[in-house]
Amino acid sequence: MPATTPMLEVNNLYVHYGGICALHQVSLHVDPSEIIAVIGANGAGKSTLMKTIAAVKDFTSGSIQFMGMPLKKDPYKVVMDGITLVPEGRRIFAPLSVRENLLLGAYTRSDRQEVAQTMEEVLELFPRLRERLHQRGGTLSGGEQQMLAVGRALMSRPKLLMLDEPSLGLAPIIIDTMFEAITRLNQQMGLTILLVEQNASLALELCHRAYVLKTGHITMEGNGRELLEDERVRSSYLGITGG
Amino acid sequence: MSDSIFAMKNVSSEEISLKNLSVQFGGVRAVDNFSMTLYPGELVGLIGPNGAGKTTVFNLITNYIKPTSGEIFFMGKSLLGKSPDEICRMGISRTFQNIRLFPQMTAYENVELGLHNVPHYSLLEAFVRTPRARRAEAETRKRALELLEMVNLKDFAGERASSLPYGLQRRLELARAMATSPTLLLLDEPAAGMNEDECNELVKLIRQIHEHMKYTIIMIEHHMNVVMELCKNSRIYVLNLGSLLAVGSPKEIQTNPQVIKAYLGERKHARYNSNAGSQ
Amino acid sequence: MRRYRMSFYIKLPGLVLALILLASSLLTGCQQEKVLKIGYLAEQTGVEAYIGQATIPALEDRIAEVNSKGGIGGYQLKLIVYDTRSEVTDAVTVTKRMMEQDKVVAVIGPSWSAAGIPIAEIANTNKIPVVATTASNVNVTVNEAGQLNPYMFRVCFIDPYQGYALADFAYNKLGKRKVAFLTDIASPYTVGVHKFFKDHFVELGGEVVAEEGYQTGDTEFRAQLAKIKDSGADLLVAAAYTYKDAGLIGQQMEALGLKITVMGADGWFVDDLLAMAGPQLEGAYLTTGVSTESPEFADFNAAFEKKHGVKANIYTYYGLDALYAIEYAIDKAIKDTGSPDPTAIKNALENMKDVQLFTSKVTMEPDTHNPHNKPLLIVKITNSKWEIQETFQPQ
Amino acid sequence: MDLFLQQVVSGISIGAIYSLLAVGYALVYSVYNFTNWAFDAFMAFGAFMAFYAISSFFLPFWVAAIISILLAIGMAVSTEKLAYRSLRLRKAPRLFMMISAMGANLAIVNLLNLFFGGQFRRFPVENIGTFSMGQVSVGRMDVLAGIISFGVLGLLWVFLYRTKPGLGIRASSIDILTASLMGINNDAVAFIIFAVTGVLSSVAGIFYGIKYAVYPTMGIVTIKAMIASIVGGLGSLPAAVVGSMLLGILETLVAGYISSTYRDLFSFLFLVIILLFFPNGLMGKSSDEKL
Amino acid sequence: MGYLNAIIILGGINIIAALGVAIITGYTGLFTIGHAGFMALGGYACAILVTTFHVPFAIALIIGGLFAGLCSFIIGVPAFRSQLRGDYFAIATLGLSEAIRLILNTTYKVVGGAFGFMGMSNLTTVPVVVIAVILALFFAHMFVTSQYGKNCIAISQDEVAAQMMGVNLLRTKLIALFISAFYAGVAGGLMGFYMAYLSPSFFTITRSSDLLAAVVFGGIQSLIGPTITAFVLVAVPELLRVFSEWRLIVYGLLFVIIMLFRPQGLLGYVEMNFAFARRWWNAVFTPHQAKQGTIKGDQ
Repeated sequence: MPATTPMLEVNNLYVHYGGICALHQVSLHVDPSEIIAVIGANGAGKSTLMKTIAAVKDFTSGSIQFMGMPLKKDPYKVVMDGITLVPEGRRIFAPLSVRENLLLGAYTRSDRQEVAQTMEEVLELFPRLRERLHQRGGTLSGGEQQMLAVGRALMSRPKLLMLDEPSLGLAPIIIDTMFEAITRLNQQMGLTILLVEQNASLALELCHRAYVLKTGHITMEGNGRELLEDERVRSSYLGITGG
Repeated sequence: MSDSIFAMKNVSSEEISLKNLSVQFGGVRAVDNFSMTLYPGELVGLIGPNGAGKTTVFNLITNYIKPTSGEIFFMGKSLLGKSPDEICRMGISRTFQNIRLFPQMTAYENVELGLHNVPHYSLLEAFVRTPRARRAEAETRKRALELLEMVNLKDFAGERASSLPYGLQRRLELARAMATSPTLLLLDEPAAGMNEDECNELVKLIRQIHEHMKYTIIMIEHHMNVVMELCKNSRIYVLNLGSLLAVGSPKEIQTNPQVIKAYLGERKHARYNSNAGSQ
Repeated sequence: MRRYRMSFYIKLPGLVLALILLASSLLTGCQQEKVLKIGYLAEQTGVEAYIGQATIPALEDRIAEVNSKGGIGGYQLKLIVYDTRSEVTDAVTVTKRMMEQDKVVAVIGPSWSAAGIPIAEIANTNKIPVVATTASNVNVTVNEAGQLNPYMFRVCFIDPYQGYALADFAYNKLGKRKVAFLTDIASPYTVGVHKFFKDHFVELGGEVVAEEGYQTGDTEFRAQLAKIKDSGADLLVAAAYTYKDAGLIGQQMEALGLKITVMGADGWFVDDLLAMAGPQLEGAYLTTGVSTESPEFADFNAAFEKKHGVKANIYTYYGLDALYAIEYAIDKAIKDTGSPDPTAIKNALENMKDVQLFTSKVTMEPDTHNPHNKPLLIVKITNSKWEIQETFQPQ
Repeated sequence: MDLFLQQVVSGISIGAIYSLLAVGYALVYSVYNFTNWAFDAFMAFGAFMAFYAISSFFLPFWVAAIISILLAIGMAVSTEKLAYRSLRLRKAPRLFMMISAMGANLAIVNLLNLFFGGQFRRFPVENIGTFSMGQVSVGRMDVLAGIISFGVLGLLWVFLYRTKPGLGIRASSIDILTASLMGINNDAVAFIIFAVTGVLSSVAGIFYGIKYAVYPTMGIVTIKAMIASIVGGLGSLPAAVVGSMLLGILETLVAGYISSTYRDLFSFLFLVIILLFFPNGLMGKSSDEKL
Repeated sequence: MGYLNAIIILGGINIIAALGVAIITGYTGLFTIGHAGFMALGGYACAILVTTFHVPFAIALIIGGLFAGLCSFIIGVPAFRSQLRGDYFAIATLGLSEAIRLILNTTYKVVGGAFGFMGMSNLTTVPVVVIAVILALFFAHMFVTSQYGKNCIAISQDEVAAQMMGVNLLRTKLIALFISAFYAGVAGGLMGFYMAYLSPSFFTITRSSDLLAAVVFGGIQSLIGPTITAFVLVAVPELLRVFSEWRLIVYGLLFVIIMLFRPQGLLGYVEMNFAFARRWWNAVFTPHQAKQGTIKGDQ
């Protein structure tokens, strides 16, 4: 997928927690309308990468450019610019209703009518949420919560949607629906998606390109299909050994 | 069910048995009618997709949460109503999915804590450090260093736990769990976040301590090669949405159609027999 | 702005150093010739801050006046003021500081008995006289065992007088028979007035129908007042230490529709009380050793308020009384012995006879160190003013 | 019965003021997880500002109240900026913020003492008297204070539950990190929360001043509100109101029927007993950790 | 130099009480704003023993401390059983402390009620306090480095993990609270015999929160830090007297400034055995260990 300027460009990123280096010279780029996956084991720094791009976590050195501009320092400004993160573990607001959760997603937008329209679109995408619109978020099942989290992120009309472990804790059938929805968003609406997944095979199948993150370093990158066939990836992330 | 494995054991000598355990959180059955029996010296795996209730089973055994119904027997004694620390002192020790070391204590102190969860001298002796107290402390120190050595952490004894690299923290947690001199060890994703080499090393380490210390071990793990390797002579329990889906030897599990469907993934078969998400 | 950015680690030692230098310059300030220091234990902060704030300017004015006339016996006076935060521990520490560091020859204060008791001990150890202003508990000058604290004096009367006089007045003059108490249980002063009132009132034949309590700092008395209303009392004794309590009691009585006579003691006697709850306390009685309404103080009051923007209250007067007494004693000591030695000052204080102080003539009782037969005024609040009803001369 | 009713009425009128303060504690606690010990200084500050607007500038009560509220907002917000903000950004433990708040409190109260003096002052509003219901007499000012207190709390409720910034604050109180991922500006939330704190403390201060008196240490009463918010359950606004009313009524009933001398003893006993049976307060969320 | 003595004595008393708070708050992680109550208990018990029963001062101090320690179980047992934590525990200790003060205020027999306890002599002298502080520091050091103390630290770092590692939470916390109250009680006894007078008004919430402040300033999990700050907090208001009326304002602002610039306290996590010096030495002169994580105040 040829693109003129990347939508998101990360260069030589270093991130530290206290004295520990969590991301080490990470460089990656995301072009418009791509689905990019970052795969890696637990603790490899995937979530840190997401948080850094969402400006929740500061980086030590390197640069992040979004639409050709340096990334803003405050999370809310980043959201306004069009990057929205669906955090790991969904983190919906359990005591608030589904509707309130969705409205929070549109916090940065002021036009009520447009917001209402987006909500309609989101409810179209996830009809289950419409049934539960006035229920408390905490009473939803895991899959519904994940739908809510994605729906909530879509409410901000993001240019770049980031998903942190969308398959976490979900039954396989729900994961399928989830990933189908993600694909649909990309194909029908041209939404750019950056996705972090531990379930490597799933992610690799879905994405256009992928990066492999290993203890804070990017060790491989390439086309999703290629990586799926790669022996090293297969052995360390897919658990498929020769024997 | 693989009857052959059960048939080898005498029922009366069971180490721990969970009987029809259920627990509910706000209407959701996190664990549903789960039963499991282990005999001394066994090493079994507990796998299942995230949210399947694996850690909840550990929490039930250590009575961090109380079951809605069902019973747990450890060496013939019921564990219900006992506090987590009593249960630990009875001989059940665990590690945690999200490492829970004492961050500001050194590696050595972390291990030491497990050794003196009940101090070895009286409070009065603590204030004046009688020779007996000093001897007890020296003994503890020796044991702690031995344990650190066993997990290859002796060189890091004086480092703050929080400043250790991730992999070493996992091993430190293992050493700390061993320090309470358990007979049953509950390992919650010991290989989480480790790369292949580290995993291999861990497999070696776990096998070594299992053989050497004669622990009974229940292990939750997502790294299939770790589980399959360590449990190759015993069995694996598969949990899904709180209830037992299957139990059997690694081979049986890998080929069990139900397991493949729920956990390893159905669509593209073989490709999905991996870690379907973690944490 | 740039200096502000200076690293904290540079600033902190600098600040500490400056503090130490400043402090040590104070600490080492050795006694200069021909200057006599007099200490004052002031409540500048805390709940009782109004006491110190109205007293310090008066003392300073007076000392300036004395100095401008050439001082006493060739000595200039200097006032050393330390804040006690209205806390006993602070009062004790600063008393030591005055006596041992600043080498004062006498100390004015404290105003409350809880501080007076430990301070008496310090005065005895250092052999420096202390003239308490309004610490009216018996044990301030005479300890529990009945022994005199040789270096502790006071210029106010003691609690038993007030309780006794009030009870006498209530029973005999007002014809009250059923009394209710509302007492600050954490204040020895109000507890003392309560006790002595009760003893004498019962002795006379009166009846106690309610004894309610509260704690220093409380502001809500309605529950207690409602109970008192229910008890059928015809008199309420509320000897509040801080006038705030009295004002609030007055306001809340009105809110509850409780209309019985209220009696208080000299803790009430601050003009701000009238501003706070004048109409509500209309007709209330209280005792005081001195009244700001007395015509002889009118000029002083007006001048004081004009100059300092603060109204003089009785604590001002008592503070001045103590200062006058000390001035007299210094003068006497110099005349008698040739030097303003603290022990000589103490002896002079002990033998005071009919000495004109700021408010009245005082004779000190050598065996109790209390002013002898200090008259006690019974004041009625009339039209939001203090109106002296009668003068009570204890026998 | 009349005595009982009288006590309950007094209890409610005290509870109303506790409620304002307790809600202030709860609001800060729910988002920042620390007890704002500087609250009593804000309260005294608000009362003093209104007092001086009336007595020195002869402004009408309502104007003075609004000025006081605005100044208290300024005070609360600048305290947040100076004393808490950098700690907050550093994610310092709440104990540190508590101590910082204690320091700010000490400084502000003593500034008031320095500038305005330690006298107790009657709040310069006309006494509008009492009315009687049967044998029970009720202060009109108390009723007014109660109405306005609950009016303010009602407005706060509308703000929190019916407006977008309110929704943002509720989201922040649940999960401040995720809230920022929704595009909620944490600094703006802090501004609003402390501004609301300023409003609550100022209103409470004015009514407390009217009901009792104005003086620098008047904020001592906030300890009762703190207890009320803890009894109710930290961080929950309705719980703070329930705890306050409960404490207010209980206090007067204990003073009226058991012993006025031991009133506080019973209040504290009640507090301890509640906590033993409800370790997270009556309506607090349990803080069970996930392993 | 009696005034300096006064500061040394009051500072020393404050140190002993602050060490008590350090054990429960700094090492075990339980906030308390009620230690003034334990000081009162110890102080009155000691005073009664000496004046009425003519018990030697040193022994009376210890018995007073033990009495305060035993009384701490009144709040400790129920509170720890129901797992009170954080502000909830703090407010419960405040409740106990205020209750103690109220009872003392209204009990006129024996303790003198609001009039205070009189008839004591001045037995707390500089040598007594210095010896007491040295002993207190020594025993506190012995305790926190003992297996009991380490269990306390573990609880403060991760209560759940400590319990799962077999530490009996109730027992360990009670021991810490007992020792902590013992220290406060001894401090109370010294205070009474310094003032030669005891009054319930000595033991207000201000005193409790000053002690907590000393521990937080001094640093969590440190004995030497609170020792220094406890002394400084007595001395600073005295030094600040040059500011006269501005004194408490400056004092309050200092709180804020210290928290902003050194939020981990002066010597947070610095142990008395000067392991920190060794670690620093290692960090500087042994290259492979130089990658130390920075100490964070957060836990």
